[in-house]
Amino acid sequence: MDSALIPKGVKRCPMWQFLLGLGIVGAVLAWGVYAMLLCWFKGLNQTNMNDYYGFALWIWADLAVIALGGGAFFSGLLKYIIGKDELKNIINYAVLIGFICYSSALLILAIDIGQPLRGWFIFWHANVHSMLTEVAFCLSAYFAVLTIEYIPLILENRQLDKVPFFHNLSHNMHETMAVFAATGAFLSFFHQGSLGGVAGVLFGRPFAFREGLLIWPWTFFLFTWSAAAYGPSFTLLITWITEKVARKKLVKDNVVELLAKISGWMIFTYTIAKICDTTRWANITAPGLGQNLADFYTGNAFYGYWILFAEIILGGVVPAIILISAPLRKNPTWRVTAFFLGVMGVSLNRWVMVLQVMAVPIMPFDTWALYYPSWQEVATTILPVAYGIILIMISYRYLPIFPQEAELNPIEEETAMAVEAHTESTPDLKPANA
Amino acid sequence: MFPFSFEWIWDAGHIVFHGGLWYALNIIGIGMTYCVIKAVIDSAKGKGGHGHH
Amino acid sequence: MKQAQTHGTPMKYGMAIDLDKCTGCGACMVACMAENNIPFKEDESDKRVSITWMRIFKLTNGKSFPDSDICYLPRPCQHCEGHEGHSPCVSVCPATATDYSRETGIVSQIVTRCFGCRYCMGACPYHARYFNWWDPVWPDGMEKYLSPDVSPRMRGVVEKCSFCFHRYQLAKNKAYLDGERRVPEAAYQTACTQACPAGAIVFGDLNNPEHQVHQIVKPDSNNGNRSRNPKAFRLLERTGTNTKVYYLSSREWVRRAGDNYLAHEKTGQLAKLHH
Amino acid sequence: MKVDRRSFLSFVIGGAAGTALSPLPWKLMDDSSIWSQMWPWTPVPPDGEVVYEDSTCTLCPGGCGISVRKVDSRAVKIEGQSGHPVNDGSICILGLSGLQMLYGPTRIKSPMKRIGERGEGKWQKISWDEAFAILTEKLTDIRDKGEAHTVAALAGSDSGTVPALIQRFMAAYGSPNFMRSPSYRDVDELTVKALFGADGRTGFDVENADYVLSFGSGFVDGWGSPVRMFKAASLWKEKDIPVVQVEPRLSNSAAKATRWIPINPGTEADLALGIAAVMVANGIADTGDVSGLSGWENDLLANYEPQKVAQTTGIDAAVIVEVAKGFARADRPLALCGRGKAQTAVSLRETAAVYILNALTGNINQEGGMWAIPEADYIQWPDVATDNLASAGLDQPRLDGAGTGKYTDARYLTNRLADSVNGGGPYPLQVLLVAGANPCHYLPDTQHVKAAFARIPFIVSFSSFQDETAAMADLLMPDHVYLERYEDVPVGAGLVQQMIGLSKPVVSPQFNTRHLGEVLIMTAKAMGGSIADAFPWDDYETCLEETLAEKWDTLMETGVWVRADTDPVAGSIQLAGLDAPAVQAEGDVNSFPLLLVPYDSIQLTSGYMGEAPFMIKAVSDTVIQGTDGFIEINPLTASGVGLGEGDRATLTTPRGEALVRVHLFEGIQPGVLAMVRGLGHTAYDGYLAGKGVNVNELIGPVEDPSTGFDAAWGIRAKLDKA
Amino acid sequence: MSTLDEKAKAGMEDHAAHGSDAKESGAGGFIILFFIIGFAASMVLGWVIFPKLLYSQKQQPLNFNHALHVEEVGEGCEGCHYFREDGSFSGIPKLAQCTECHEEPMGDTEDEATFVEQYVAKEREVPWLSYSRQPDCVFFSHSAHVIGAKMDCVVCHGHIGESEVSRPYEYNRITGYSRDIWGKDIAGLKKNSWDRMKMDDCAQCHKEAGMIHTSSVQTDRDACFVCHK
Repeated sequence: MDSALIPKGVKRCPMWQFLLGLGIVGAVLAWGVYAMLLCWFKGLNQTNMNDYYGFALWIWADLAVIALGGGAFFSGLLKYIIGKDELKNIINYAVLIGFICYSSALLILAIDIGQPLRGWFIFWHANVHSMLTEVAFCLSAYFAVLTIEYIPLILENRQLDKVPFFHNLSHNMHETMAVFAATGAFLSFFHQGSLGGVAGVLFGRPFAFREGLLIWPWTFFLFTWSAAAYGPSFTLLITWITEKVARKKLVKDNVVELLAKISGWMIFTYTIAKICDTTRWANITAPGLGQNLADFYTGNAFYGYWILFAEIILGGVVPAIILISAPLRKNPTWRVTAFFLGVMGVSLNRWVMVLQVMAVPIMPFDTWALYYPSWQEVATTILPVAYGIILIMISYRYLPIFPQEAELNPIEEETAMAVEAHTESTPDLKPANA
Repeated sequence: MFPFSFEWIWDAGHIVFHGGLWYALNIIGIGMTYCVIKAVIDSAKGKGGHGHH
Repeated sequence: MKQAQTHGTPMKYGMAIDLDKCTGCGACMVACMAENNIPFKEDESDKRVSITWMRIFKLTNGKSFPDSDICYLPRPCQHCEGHEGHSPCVSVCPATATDYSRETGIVSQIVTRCFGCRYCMGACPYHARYFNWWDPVWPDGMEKYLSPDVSPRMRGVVEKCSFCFHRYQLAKNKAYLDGERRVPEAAYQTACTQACPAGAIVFGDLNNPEHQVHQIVKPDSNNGNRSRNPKAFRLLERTGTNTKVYYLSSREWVRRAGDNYLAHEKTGQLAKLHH
Repeated sequence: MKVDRRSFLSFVIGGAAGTALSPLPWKLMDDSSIWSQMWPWTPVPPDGEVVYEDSTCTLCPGGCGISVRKVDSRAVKIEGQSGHPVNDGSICILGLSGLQMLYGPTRIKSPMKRIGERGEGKWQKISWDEAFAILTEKLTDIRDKGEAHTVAALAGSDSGTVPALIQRFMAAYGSPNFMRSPSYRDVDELTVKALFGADGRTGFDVENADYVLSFGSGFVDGWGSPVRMFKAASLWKEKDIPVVQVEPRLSNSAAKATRWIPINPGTEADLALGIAAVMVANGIADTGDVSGLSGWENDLLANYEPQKVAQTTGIDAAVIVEVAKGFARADRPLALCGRGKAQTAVSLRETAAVYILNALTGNINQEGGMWAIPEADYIQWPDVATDNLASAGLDQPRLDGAGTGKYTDARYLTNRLADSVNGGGPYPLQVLLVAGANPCHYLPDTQHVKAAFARIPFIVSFSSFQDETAAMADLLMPDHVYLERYEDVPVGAGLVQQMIGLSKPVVSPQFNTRHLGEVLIMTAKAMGGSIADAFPWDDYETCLEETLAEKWDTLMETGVWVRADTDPVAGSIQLAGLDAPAVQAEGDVNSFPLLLVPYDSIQLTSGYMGEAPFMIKAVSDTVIQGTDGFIEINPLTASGVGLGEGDRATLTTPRGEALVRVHLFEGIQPGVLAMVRGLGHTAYDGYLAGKGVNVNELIGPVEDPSTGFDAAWGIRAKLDKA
Repeated sequence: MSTLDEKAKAGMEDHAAHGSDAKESGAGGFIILFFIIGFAASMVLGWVIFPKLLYSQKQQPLNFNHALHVEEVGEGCEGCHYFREDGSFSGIPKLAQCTECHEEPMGDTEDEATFVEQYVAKEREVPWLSYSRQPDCVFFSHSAHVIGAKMDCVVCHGHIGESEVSRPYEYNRITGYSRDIWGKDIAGLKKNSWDRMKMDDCAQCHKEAGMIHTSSVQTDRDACFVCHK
């Protein structure tokens, strides 16, 4: 019934299957929305946050999705600025994933603040000394860029494309995309960094505080670097998952391997930087403030040295090595393992930079503060995931996300004919809302 | 955010920060306007549609 | 640094709290609650969601019976000056809802500007900032005692000790009427200072040699405002928060509990301040 | 068709453009944020003219001067009255919370009579006239039957005009059964009589002492006049005065002392006598003011030589000698008696021992020493002309047996009220009037007390609050709270001078309540005859003004009347009470290996007043969490029972059992458990009710055979993992 | 599929496309028209109807003649609006103050009669509606402005002293503010210093007053804790 909207030359699951999938994920979405409304109308007492945990699961989720969404700006940078043209075969998906990540981040922020109606104060009454201000501005601006990058994709829907205006618009946007991509890279550099700065500037908290360059603590650069490094890994991981779900190959191996390789080298360099940073912090910064590692990793039920190991070794060194070495990289299992470890590593890093920062006691007579999220927090954090899946399902079904899909999965004559016939039998076509 | 808002000071911080910001916003804005207007003109010229470029 | 020239040297309000005298009775906490319209819930035993601008911490020397010793430490907002007024919280607030006054040295919090991102709470190592997780609700009839000098806070914003700034404002009114330029020492005292039955809290202008607090603390402006009084210390001095609340104790273990030290470091020793 | 769609689109676009260029979205955005800044459900306190009104706080016996800040007619803050002889501008946590009691929802808002089962909390609002009718009818019936003596009255104190009016009413009515809440005052008065041979109370010149030896007195935990003591403690710090605190637990007072000497609970008297012995033995005692020493000296030296005392008290002999010498050699040494807040009596043996210790320094009635002074007796009313019914009633023995038999010296034995009602008394109790007291919460073995109250046919409560005792009443005739009424406040509380404060109405009565004095006068008049004649005053205010006579103007002006040059009741003491036996803790060691001792906290009233929400908020989370109450226990003892910080445990004593949580505290002697007094309320509202455990339910009265007072200092207990 | 089919299809579709193009040119005019209609409609809604909906009116409990009182009482505004001993400002007089003169009706206006009967006699405070009440978070010191800076009442309150009748009190339905705070002009433009009393208006005046108002580290203006509580 919606075959008219489905891109030419590709096959999609029957409508009922599609709707069923939507329904299931939609239910989860509804649950999240319910929790969100609770937080808005009853206030943040719905969460398990407290005065020691001003930042918790939500801020972690924000930092994490934005780091993972980094794939968009980085592959954009590679394709449009550096000129790695093969990436055109995956850039669409990178953009879509980025779009989902960033819209999710903004939504979570809107739930996280105590006075959503005053949220715009962060722009209007901006305090330029605050890392959060920089985050808010660059985040919103970059989201605009992502939207711009996503629009032509939508316009390429078979029916929309028939409208001359839309066709031309998307055409022109493609032409000027390099400019947008560049701006996006510029913005991303800053808001990814500022997110790192958020923790790094807390000079009252030896666990988070870092020295740095001018006004920017080292975490600023580490965050940007890690987003660029792990973002692509996440794009590729999602691509892999999508391929498994769609039960067909969507992107050619050479493209995947290229991006994987780049990601690998980025992770490698980042991990080295991270190790230097940690070493300096552990031996100079923290001791200078009268604290040593043991103060941060012992004396509580959860945070131990394991977290350092898991983040830096498992989530840094290991995936780096796998992705750098050609034989391992070319082996799908190893590759995906690397992606997975990488995603785990960067998420763990963000967790540490938010939640462990809050947990560590600072005044000698203060105590460790451990926290677990309330179901409302969990639900509102899963909400964007559900929303993302839905957006991917729709986009994948109706938009030519994967340029190589048709070529990689040629469909037999009769089905193709059937589709054709069907199309022609409906002369007056409604847009995508059909 | 704007020079006329209460918090604004004409100091390096504000000029650099908001300078960069407005620079980016302008590129985005002008870029989009260009695309839209050009699209309108092209459409008027009867260009486009059905994939013949 | 620019400042209120026509007013002469700026003021720098601060406190000296004598922990030898403090008995941990809690009068300062309640005086603060009563003065500042601080809300309360049926269960306030979870101190991590309990708004107490002034909070008393109980310190122990870690020794076992009968050598054990305890000391109480009242903790208002420390009104950090940081570096030229960039205290941990002021510099991070994205909406300029919290500010540092060069004229009084007081860190302000404007709840109607705050939109509840809670970054400042993360930045404050003293946990002196509190979030209104709930709407404030007073049991039937009790709203009658609310003071008009302090605006009750709404749900979803951060609040903290203001050094009873409204009392300064009121004293200033009087000063104008009396044609005085400055507020006299006695005319502006915080509620906790006034209430403390042990007289452990001394409040005043750290810049004014005539004020008692200055005479007790003897701040050394060439040395990051550290006190010249050997009994005095500040909380987490090494982090460079540069607070304006000084504590006095004759007990070494108490002074050491005021900051983090590596095993070999002497109490009161400062490594170089970072940033 | 296509046209329509596109036109509509352009219409929408045009609309969007127009809207964006109109104030609508922007003003809405601004206004919605302003709305969030002044949500209608967030109160906005009305502004107005600010005035301060001085009065006297009666929430505890301390007698502090308060200065209440008012905005127009609302009281918004209570502060200390600067220049006041007791507290000079300072104030305690309880005084600060006064307004939460004045405006609190637990006030009894009008007279009420019980309609449900007792304690069920079903009440019916009634008019004052009806309330008076019920009361007078009841009292008249009983009296006419010649059973006037079966009516009893229990008041918080017996000094001041209001308690005097109650006593007078009882006298005129014909009942000997006036009682006051038990406190250290009981044993103090009795001991003063025994040692000095005259009526009076002790005073302690803490400001001028230069060596303080405190036998468990919580000088910063609410002992004496709390704010005065806080100030004194700071003064001691400033003057570097040695302060020795003898106590099994590192209380806040112990922490403020220059030296804390842990002692086996209940052996304070032995230490005092031990110190006395050392002083006598070393000839550093000043026996000038002490007569009768010679006859007793040998026993003293024999029974209380350091080694023996060290045995009983668990304090090193050397330490005992050291303290004794330090104490004796000081110029103005002072020994304090009365545990914690001194809300309960201690044994005569202990009191006498400590007072004698003071005497042996030759510092009696001297600067910095212990004084024995008479109460200010300004209430000079003509004696009550009793009619026959009254005289007959007054000839009856008291229900609690005070003043007769073994206990001739005791004036009140309120601790025995429950027993006598439960069958131990000479005759049944028919009516109990309760004013300014909450026996159903703070009398020991509270369950037993409640059972007794359940047996009393008719209970009238004059309480201003819905407390545990009011809950047991049949008739509620609520009194004003102190901020709404006039009242004279004679201050004892260890002051060395006679002092009277005056409470003035700071705000007009908030509810339909009546001044207790007023109620008594009107009831008396309603009952007519000799009772009415005993109350010649038109109203309470007249009564008060006449009674205070020349003091009235001073009081109206300064709010306080002080007589500095009070003559002591006597200059020297006659040794007595030392043969009195020690009071042991109830329960046997085998089944109850541990000792439970209650401790006092300044953050809890543990008296007639219930704690205000502010006070509960200030209480540490190692004392209450949610509704769980904590006991303090030494980590060693805890690990013995297999308990860790915060674990739940069952605490059992011979009197009862409670579920508690443990707080590990290095400041408490192994084998001893400490629980705070004042929690475990069953009445009041959710801000107080149900929080923690009422320690009085776990501890029973232990009678001091030489006085009859309850002198329990603890009870044997056992703790099991729950 | 075969190239032949391709061509055929393309041809057909081209045809269709041109057809639609033809229609388009005709529709162009309409499209512009509809755009204008939408634009105009929303402008009217935003500029004319919206303010009417946003603000509501209340009448003062009774008419007050400022001009007359200034004349009768003398001492200008201070005659009734004075400073208390603690330096606070009395604001709108309490009943007691009015009663000093109005024990008995003065003059025979209707309002006078109602005032004496309804309020003086019954000792009820008059529930005046304050045109210039700032929100609760604002601390405004009259003594700082009137005594300290010697400012004239008119600067903020306009010529209310010359009014002979009480104008209706307008307030914002959403915020509850008096309309005087934002000003009559929905665009928020002001001609006179008293047309608006938002934070920016205070700030503007403070800025003009120069160097002494630079105590804020964040803004180099007055610190928040000058006008806020």
